[in-house]
Amino acid sequence: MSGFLKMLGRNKKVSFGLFIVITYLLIALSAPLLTSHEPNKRVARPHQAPNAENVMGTTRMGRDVYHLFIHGTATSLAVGFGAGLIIVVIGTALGVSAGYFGGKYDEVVSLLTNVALVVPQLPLLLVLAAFIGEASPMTIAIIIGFTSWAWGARVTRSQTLTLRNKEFIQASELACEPSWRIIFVEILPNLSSIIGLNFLGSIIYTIITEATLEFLGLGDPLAVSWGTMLFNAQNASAMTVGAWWEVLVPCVAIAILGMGLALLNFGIDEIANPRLRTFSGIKRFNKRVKQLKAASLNTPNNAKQSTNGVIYDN
Amino acid sequence: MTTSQSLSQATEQPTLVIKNLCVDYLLDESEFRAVDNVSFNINKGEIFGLAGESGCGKSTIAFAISQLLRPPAYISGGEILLNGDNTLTMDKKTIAKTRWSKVSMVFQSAMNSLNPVLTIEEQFRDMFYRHKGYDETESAKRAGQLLELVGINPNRLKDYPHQFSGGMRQRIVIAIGLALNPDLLIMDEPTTALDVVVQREILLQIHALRKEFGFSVLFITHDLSLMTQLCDRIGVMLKGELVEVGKAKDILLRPQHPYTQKLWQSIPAAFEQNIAEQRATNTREVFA
Amino acid sequence: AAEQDDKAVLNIAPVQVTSWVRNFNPYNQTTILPTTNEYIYEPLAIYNPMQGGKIHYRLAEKIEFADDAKSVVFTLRKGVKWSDGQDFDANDVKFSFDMIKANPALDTRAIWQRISAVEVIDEQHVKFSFPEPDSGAAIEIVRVPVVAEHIWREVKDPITFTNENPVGTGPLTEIERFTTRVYVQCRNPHYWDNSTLQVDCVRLPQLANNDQVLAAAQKGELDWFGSFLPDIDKTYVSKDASNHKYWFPADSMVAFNLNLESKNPGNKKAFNDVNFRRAVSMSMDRSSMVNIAGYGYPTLNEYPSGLGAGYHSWNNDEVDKKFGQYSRYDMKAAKKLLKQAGYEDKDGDGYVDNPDGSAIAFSIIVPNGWTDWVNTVQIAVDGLQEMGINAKVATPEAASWTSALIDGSYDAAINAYFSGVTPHLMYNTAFHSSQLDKTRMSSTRFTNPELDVLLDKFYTTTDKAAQQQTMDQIQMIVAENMPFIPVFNNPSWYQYNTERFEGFFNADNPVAKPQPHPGTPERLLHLLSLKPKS
Amino acid sequence: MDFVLRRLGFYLIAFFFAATFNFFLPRLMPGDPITVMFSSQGNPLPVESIAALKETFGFVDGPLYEQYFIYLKSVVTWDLGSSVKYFPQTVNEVLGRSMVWTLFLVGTSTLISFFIGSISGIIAAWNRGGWLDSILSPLSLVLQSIPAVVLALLFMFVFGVALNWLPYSYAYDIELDPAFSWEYISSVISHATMPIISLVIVQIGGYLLTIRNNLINLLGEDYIVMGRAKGLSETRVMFNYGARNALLPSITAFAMTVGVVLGGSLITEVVFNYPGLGNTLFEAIVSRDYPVIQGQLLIMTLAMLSANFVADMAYVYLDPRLRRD
Amino acid sequence: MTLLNPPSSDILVTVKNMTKTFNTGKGLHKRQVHALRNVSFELKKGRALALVGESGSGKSTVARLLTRMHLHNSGEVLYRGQDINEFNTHRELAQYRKNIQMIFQDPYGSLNPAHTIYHHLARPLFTHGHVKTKIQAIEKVNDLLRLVELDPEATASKYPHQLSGGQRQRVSIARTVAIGAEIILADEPTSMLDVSIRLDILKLLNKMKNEQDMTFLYITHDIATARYFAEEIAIMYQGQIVEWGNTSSVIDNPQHPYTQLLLSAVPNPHISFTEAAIEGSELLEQANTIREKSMAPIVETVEYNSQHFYAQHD
Ligand SMILES: Nc1ncnc2c1ncn2[C@@H]1O[C@H](COP(=O)(O)OP(=O)(O)OP(=O)(O)O)[C@@H](O)[C@H]1O
Ligand SMILES: Nc1ncnc2c1ncn2[C@@H]1O[C@H](COP(=O)(O)OP(=O)(O)OP(=O)(O)O)[C@@H](O)[C@H]1O
Ligand SMILES: [Mg+2]
Ligand SMILES: [Mg+2]
Repeated sequence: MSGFLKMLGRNKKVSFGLFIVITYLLIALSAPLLTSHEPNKRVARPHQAPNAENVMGTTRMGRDVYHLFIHGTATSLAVGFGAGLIIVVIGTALGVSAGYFGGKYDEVVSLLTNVALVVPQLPLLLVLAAFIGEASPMTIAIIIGFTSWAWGARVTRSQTLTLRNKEFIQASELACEPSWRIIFVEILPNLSSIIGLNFLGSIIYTIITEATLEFLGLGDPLAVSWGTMLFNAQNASAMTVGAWWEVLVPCVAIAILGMGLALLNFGIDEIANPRLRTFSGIKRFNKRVKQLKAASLNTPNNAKQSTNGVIYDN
Repeated sequence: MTTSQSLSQATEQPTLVIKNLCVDYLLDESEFRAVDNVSFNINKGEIFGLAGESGCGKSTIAFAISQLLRPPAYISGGEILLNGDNTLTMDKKTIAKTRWSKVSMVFQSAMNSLNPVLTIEEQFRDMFYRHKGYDETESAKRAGQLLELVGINPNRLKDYPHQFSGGMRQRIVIAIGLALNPDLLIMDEPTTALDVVVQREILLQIHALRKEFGFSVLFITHDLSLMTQLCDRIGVMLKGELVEVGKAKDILLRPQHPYTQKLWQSIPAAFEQNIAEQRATNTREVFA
Repeated sequence: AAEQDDKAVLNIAPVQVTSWVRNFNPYNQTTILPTTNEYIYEPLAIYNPMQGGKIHYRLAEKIEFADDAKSVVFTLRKGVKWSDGQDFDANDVKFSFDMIKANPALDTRAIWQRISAVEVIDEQHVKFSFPEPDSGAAIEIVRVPVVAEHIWREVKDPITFTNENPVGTGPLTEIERFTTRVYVQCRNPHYWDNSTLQVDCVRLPQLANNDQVLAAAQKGELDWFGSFLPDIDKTYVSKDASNHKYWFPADSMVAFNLNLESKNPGNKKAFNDVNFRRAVSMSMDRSSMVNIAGYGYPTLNEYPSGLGAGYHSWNNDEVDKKFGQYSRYDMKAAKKLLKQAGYEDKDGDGYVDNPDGSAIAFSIIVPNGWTDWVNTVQIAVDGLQEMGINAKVATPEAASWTSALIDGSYDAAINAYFSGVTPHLMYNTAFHSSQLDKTRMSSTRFTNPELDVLLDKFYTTTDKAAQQQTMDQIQMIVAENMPFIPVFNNPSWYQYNTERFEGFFNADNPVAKPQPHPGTPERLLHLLSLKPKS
Repeated sequence: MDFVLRRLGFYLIAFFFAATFNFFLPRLMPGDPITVMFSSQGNPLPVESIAALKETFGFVDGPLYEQYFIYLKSVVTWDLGSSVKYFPQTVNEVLGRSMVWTLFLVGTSTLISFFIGSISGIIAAWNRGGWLDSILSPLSLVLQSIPAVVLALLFMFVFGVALNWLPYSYAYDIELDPAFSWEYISSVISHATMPIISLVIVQIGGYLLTIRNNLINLLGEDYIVMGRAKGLSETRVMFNYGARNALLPSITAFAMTVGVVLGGSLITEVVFNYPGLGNTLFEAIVSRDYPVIQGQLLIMTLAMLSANFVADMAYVYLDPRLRRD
Repeated sequence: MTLLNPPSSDILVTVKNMTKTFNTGKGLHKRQVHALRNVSFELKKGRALALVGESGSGKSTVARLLTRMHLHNSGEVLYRGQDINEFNTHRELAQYRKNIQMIFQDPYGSLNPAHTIYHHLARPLFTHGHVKTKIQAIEKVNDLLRLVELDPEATASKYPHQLSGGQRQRVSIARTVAIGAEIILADEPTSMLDVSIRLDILKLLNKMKNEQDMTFLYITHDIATARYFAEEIAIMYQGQIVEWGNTSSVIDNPQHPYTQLLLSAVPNPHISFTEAAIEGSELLEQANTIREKSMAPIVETVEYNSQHFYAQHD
C-alpha cells in the first residue's frame, strides 16, 4: 500500500487526477451540507449574474446555479459510477467466463460482443432514451450500462485467453482447484488494471453520454444534473442573452471531472505497465546527469573517470 | 596456426579498446552501477568472449559500444576506442555512420530483431541505401550473396521474418551484420533460443566467416563450455566487474578467480570419457 | 438575386425545418410547405375570431345558410382564374371535396363528418348539406383547400402527389427559386385581387430552431416571423428598437386537468370534489407562470370559465362575479377551503389526505421537452406542495402524454385547448359527451347532459344574440364545476421588422391574428395589408 | 481469402442482428408516429384520419412474424418505405440527402485527426518525457474528456456568435446553389470548418494516445534497437520501424472510433444545424419518424461494419504475419 | 516396443503407442501438427527418465498428456495399471493429479504475478490437506523454501516479479514438492538457473529421488545434466523416440544418427573450434540429411544391448 502511495506521489498526473476526483466525490457526498435548499427551488430573479448571494448566478427560472451544480455533481457521479459498475461487471463476467471456459459458450459470447461492438452506440442510446421516455439519470445509466459492456468483454476475454494458457493457471488446474477459484483468485487479480481502466473509462463515457442525451432533451428535465443544466441553459438561449454562467458552470464541471478521471486512468495505465512505470521521465534523468557531471567537474582528479557522459538529447 | 599469427599482428592495433567503462542506471528510486570500471581490448580478427551470469552487465557493454544505450542508462565514465576513435564522444552523424559499417550487432534474441512488417530484402536495402547508397537492384544482388553465405536460398529475399524458422532468422541477422564488412561483430547470446544442433551450425559458420573476412567478434553468452570452444580469449564478469580475462584455454584449465572456478565446477561433464582424455592431454601440455 | 432587386420581397419564417422539401400538396400534413394554403390556394372566406367571427370573403362572395341550418350555399366570386389562366368555378369546389371523401387520409379536418353532400347549383353556386343543423360548419368548410379540377383529375395518387409546380388561385403561386435551404414564391399573374397585393414575393430561408431564427432576426434578415425568442426585448427589440417589434395576442387556452376518472381511488375521490379543484386552482401562481415560465409572453387567464382574453367579447360578467375568486392565485384562501372541505393530513406523511383518510398523491404530466410548460407545471407543483398536496411533475414523451390524455390513464396534466372562431370549439371538444376519447381535449372526462344540450344548440341558429345567450349559460356551468383549471393563454408568436415593409398588424392595428404560421388563414389578410416602404 | 469470407460471414450475422433489433425497437415502444406527429401541437387530427394515414404509411397491424418477414424483405431490397415527417419522400431520399454531408464531415475530420494524431503520437512517444510529450499527452487526455456537445457549443458561441469569424449554421451559404464553383466550394469549406475542428478535437486525443502508448511499448523491441544499430536515421527508424508497427493496433481502434465519431458527429451536426445524418436522426427521433430512424440505424450499422471491414483488410495488408500467399 | 524389464511392481506409469495430433489454425490455415507419434515408455519407481531432443520435438507434450491437461488421440497411458482416461470424476482425477505433478518449463509463466510466493506454496498445502492451520502452513512453507535454498524470510512475502528467473524456478520446484506427488514431471527445471545453482538443484532432485523414492520424468536438452541425474534416457526427434536406454550407454555409444548429431553438437570446452572445425563441419554437412531421414516413421527397433535400443526408418 505504501509503495502504491509512493507511486501516486511520484506520478503527478495520477495525484492531480485523484485530487480532482476526490474533491468531486466529497462534493457529491456532502451535497446536503453544502446546500441550503432544494436545487430546483426558485430563489431569486431570473438570470442574476454571479453575486454574493448566488455565487454562480441564477438560471432563467431563478434557480441558484451553485445549488444545481452541487446536486448535479452528485447525480453525475452516481450515474457515472453506477453505469461504470454495470459495464465492468457485465463485461468482466462475460469476458472472463468466455475466455476461461471457451468452446461453444465462448463463440456465442464473442459473437454477441462483436455484434454489440459494431452497433453504433450513441445513436442507439438516443433512440432508446427517446423511446423509453422520461429517462431519469439512473435509467440512462442503466441503459448505458447494459449497452456498453462490449469493449470490456472483448478486452478481458482476450486477456483471459492469454492468461488461460499461462502455466500458473495450468498449475492451479493441476492442483485441482475449482473453476470459480481459478477465475476469482488466479485470473481476476491479474486483470485488475484492465478492469480499472475499463471502470474509469466507462465513468467518463457515461457522464459525457448522459450529459449529451439530456442536452438533447431526451432525459428527464426535472432531474438535477449537469446535462439538464446544459439543456435548460440551451433552451433559455443563455449564451445569447449573456447569461454565460448558466452554460459555463456545467461545461467546466464536466470537463474538469472528465480530465480528472482521464488523468487517473492514464496513471493506472502507467502503474500497470512496468515499461512506463520504472522510469518516470527524461527530464528527471537529464537533471540527474547534470548533477553527476557537475560533481565530476568539481573533482578534477577524478576527471578521467567521467568525462564522457552523454546527455541524451531527447 | 593461422589464428595465433593474426593474433600476434593484431596486438599492435586492437580493433576495440574499452577503458574503465562505467555505466549507471539512473532509476527513479535507485541508481546502480551495471558496469563497473571494465577494461579490455579485442584485437583484429579475434573472437573475444564475455561470460558471466545473467544480469552482470554483458549486454550493457555491448550496447555502449555503438552508443545504443538509452536512458535510464548513463555512461558515467571511461572510453571506448574503436580503431582508435572514441565512440562515446562522436557526434550523431559520425556515430550513425559508424554503426553497422564499423560495428554490427547480432542481438540477444535475434529472432525478434527483424522488423516483422518489412521483407528481408527491405531490411537489407535500407541499410545499404543508408551506408552505401545502393539502388534496389544492387542491394538485392548483394543481399542475395550474403544470404547464400549463411546458407539461405536468395530467392527468399521477398519473404517476411515470420516465414523463417528461428535459426534461419538468426542467420539472416548475421548476414545483415556482415553486409558492410564491419571491423567488429558483436554477438549477444545469439543462440540462446536454439537447440544445440542449430547453434552449432551457426557458430561454425561464424567461425569460418571470421577467417574469411578477418573481422573481430565480441561474443557474449553464459555458456562457458561453448565459449571456450569458440573464443580466442575470454573475459568473465561478475556483478558489473570484469574479474578475469585470459586465453580460452587458460580460463578452462587454469581459472584464477574463485568465481570462474565455481562456474566450472557447476557444469556436470557430459562426456566422462572425453573429459578424462582431455585431462590427460592437458597434463601433457602443461608438462610439455 | 439581381432580378429580385426591383421586386418587393418579404422574408418570412413561419416554420422551423431542417430542409425544405418541394411539396405543395395542400392536403399533405407533413412536408407541406408553409406557403401552400392561403398563398397558393386561396380560401373561400376567412373567419376572423379577433373581430368576433367577422367573415372576410375571398373566393366566395356570399355564404347563405338555410333557415333550418341544415345546408349552406356559397356564392363564388366571378372572374377568378387559376394561375395557369383557366377559370375557377363551383366544379372545382365540388371536385376538391369529393376527392377528400374518396381519400380519407386527405381529410385532415374531418370535414366529411360535418357535411353529408356537396352539390353544384351552377358555376357560381355550390351547396353543402349537413346531417344535422350546423351553423358552424362553414367555418370548417372554408378551411378546406380548393384545388384545380383540371390538374388534379390527372393525379393518380393525391396522397403522395407532391404538386411541385402548383396551380392555384392565391396571391403567390410562382416558385422562382427552390433549394433545400431557401425558396422564393412570387406573384400570381392571374390573381383576382392583384391590385391589393403589394408584396411581389415571399422568401423563406430554412431555419432549424429558435436560435437560428433569433440569429437571423437580430441581423434584420427577417421581416415577418413568429418564434419563441428568449428575453425578446433584450435579444431582438434592442437591436433596432425603431423597427424590431412584436405582438403576442392571446391564443389557445392552457389549463390543468384533473382526471375525474382517475384509476387511483384516492385521487379520484378528491378530483371529483369541486372544492378540491377550486383549492387547486387557487394555489396556482398564474403570474409566475406567465412571467417566469413564459417570459411574460402568455396572457394571464383568470376567467373562471377559461374563456380567455381572445374571446372577451363573449364573456358573461355574472360568471366572474360569482366564481372569479376561484381562478385567482390566493394561497391563504386555498388552504382555508381545503381545510374546510375536510382535507387534512390523516396518516402523518406530511401530505393532506381525503376526508375519509384515503391518500392523495399524483403526478402532473407534461410533455418532455416543452420547457415552458414543464416550468409552468413546476410552479404549479410548488403551490400544491405548499398547500400540502402530494403532487409531482412527470415528463413523459409527447406521444405518451397524448395517449394518456386520450384514454384517460393519467391523474393530472397540463393541456391546451383549441381556439376556434368562437369559443364553442374549445368547449365542445372539451366537454361534449360525443367527443369523449376522441382527442386529448376531452381529457378531464367531465360531461354534463345540460352542457351537451347547450353545446348542440349553439350552432343550430345563425342568430348572434341567441348564440350569446347559450354561451353565457355554458360559461356558467363550466365555471361552477371548474372541470379544468385555466392558467393562461398561449401567446401567438409574432415578430416583425418595419425596416422594409409597413402595414403590420399590432396592438394598435388589431385587424386579425398576426402570426405568419400555416393554420392561421388570417395571414392572407395580413399579407395583403403589407406595403413596401419606398 | 478464407479470412475475408469468415469476416464477411460475421458481418452478415451482425447486420442481421442489428436489423432484427431495429425491427423490434419501435414496436416495443409506446405511441405511434402518426398520433405523435399530429397530436403534439396545433390541431390534432381526428381519429378517423389518423387511421387512414396509418394505412397510407404502411403501419399495418398483423401477426408480428408476418410483419417481420415483410420487414426483412424490405431490408434486403433496401426499400425502407417513406418517411413520416418528409412524406411522401422515401427514407432513401431523406437519408441520401444527408449522407453526403456526414460522409464529408466524418471522413475529413477522421482523416485529419488520424493523420495529425498519429504523427504527433509518434513524435511524443519517440521523445517520451520531452516537452512535446509533456504537453501533448495530458492535453489530448483533457480534450478527450470534453463532451462533443460542450465543445461544439463553445466553438459556436465563441467563433460563430461572439467573434463572428465563421458561419455556424448549415453546410453552405443560403444564397448558393450546389455547383462546381469556387464560391460554392469555399462556402462549403468555411461552413464545415467549425464542425470539423470540433470533431477533430474530439477524436485526435484518442489516436494520439493509442499510438503513443503502442509505440512506447514497442520502443524496447529488439528490431527497433536493431534499426538504430544499423545506423539508420532517427526518422526512418521512427516511422518505418516504430510507427508502422505501432499503427497496427491503431487501425482496429480506428474502426472502433467510427462509432464514437458517428456519435460525435450527431451532436455536432445538431448544434451546427449541419444537414447530415445525425441531424436527420435527431429530427426523426423527435418526431418519431420510425422509418427514418430504422433506416438510420441500419446505415450507421453498415458504416460501422464497413469501417471494421476496411480495418480488417488494412490490418491484413499491413501486417504480413496475417497475410497468406 | 518393449522396454527394459525390471520387476513390474516398480512400474508406475506405462505409456503405450501414444499419439497426439494438434489441430491448429482455422479455415484454410488449418494444419495438423503431429506432436507425438507412437511414443512408448515406462516410468519406474525411484528412477528418472530423461527426455532429450531438439526443441519442438514433443517433450513437453508428453508431460502434458501424462497430467491429462491434453488428451491423447490414441494409445494408452496406464497409471499403476489403470488407464488414466478412465479417471472421469473430479475426485478420481484429483487423486491422480495429486500423485503426478509437473514443474513447468517457463518460470515466468508458471507463477501468478498477482500473488505472493507464500500463496503459491500454501495453497497446495491446504488443498491437499497437508496443513490445517495458518501457523502450520507458514512453517511448512518456510521449510519448503529452505529446501530449495531460498531464504524464507526474504522470499515468502515477495511477488514473482521480484524474483529472478532462477529463484522462480526454485519456487516452482518447491510447489511441486509441497503437493507431495510420487511422480514429478520436470520440464526443463533448471534451464533458467545460473550455472552455480543449477547443480545444487539437481542435487536436491537427486536426493528426493533417492531418499523419498520419487519418480521423475526429466525433460531437458542439456545432455550433461541428463547424464548426471537420470538412469535412463530417451532421445526424441519430431514426435518419435528414436533411441532410448541406459543413459551412459546411449551417450557413450549413440547408435541413431540423430543422437549422434545431437551429441556431436553438445559444446565441449576441451575441443576448440579452431582445432575441431573440420570434424564438426563434416558432421554438420550431414545434418540436413540426418534430419530428413529421422523424420520418417519408425519401422523397426534394433536392440544395441539389453539396456539400449534404437529405431530404424525406411
Ligand atoms: N532499462 C533498464 N532499467 C533498469 N535496469 C536495467 C535496464 N537494463 C538493464 N538493467 C540492469 O542492468 C544490469 C545489467 O543488464 P544487462 O542486460 O547488461 O545484463 P546481461 O549481462 O546482458 O544479462 P543477460 O545474460 O540476462 O542478458 C541488470 O542488473 C539489469 O537489471
Ligand atoms: N496446444 C498446442 N496446440 C497446437 N500445437 C501444439 C500445442 N502444444 C504443442 N504444440 C506443437 O507440438 C509440437 C511439440 O511441442 P512441445 O511443446 O511438446 O515441444 P518441446 O519438445 O517441449 O519443445 P521445447 O524444447 O521447445 O520446449 C510443437 O511443434 C508445437 O508447436
Ligand atoms: Mg544480455
Ligand atoms: Mg517444452
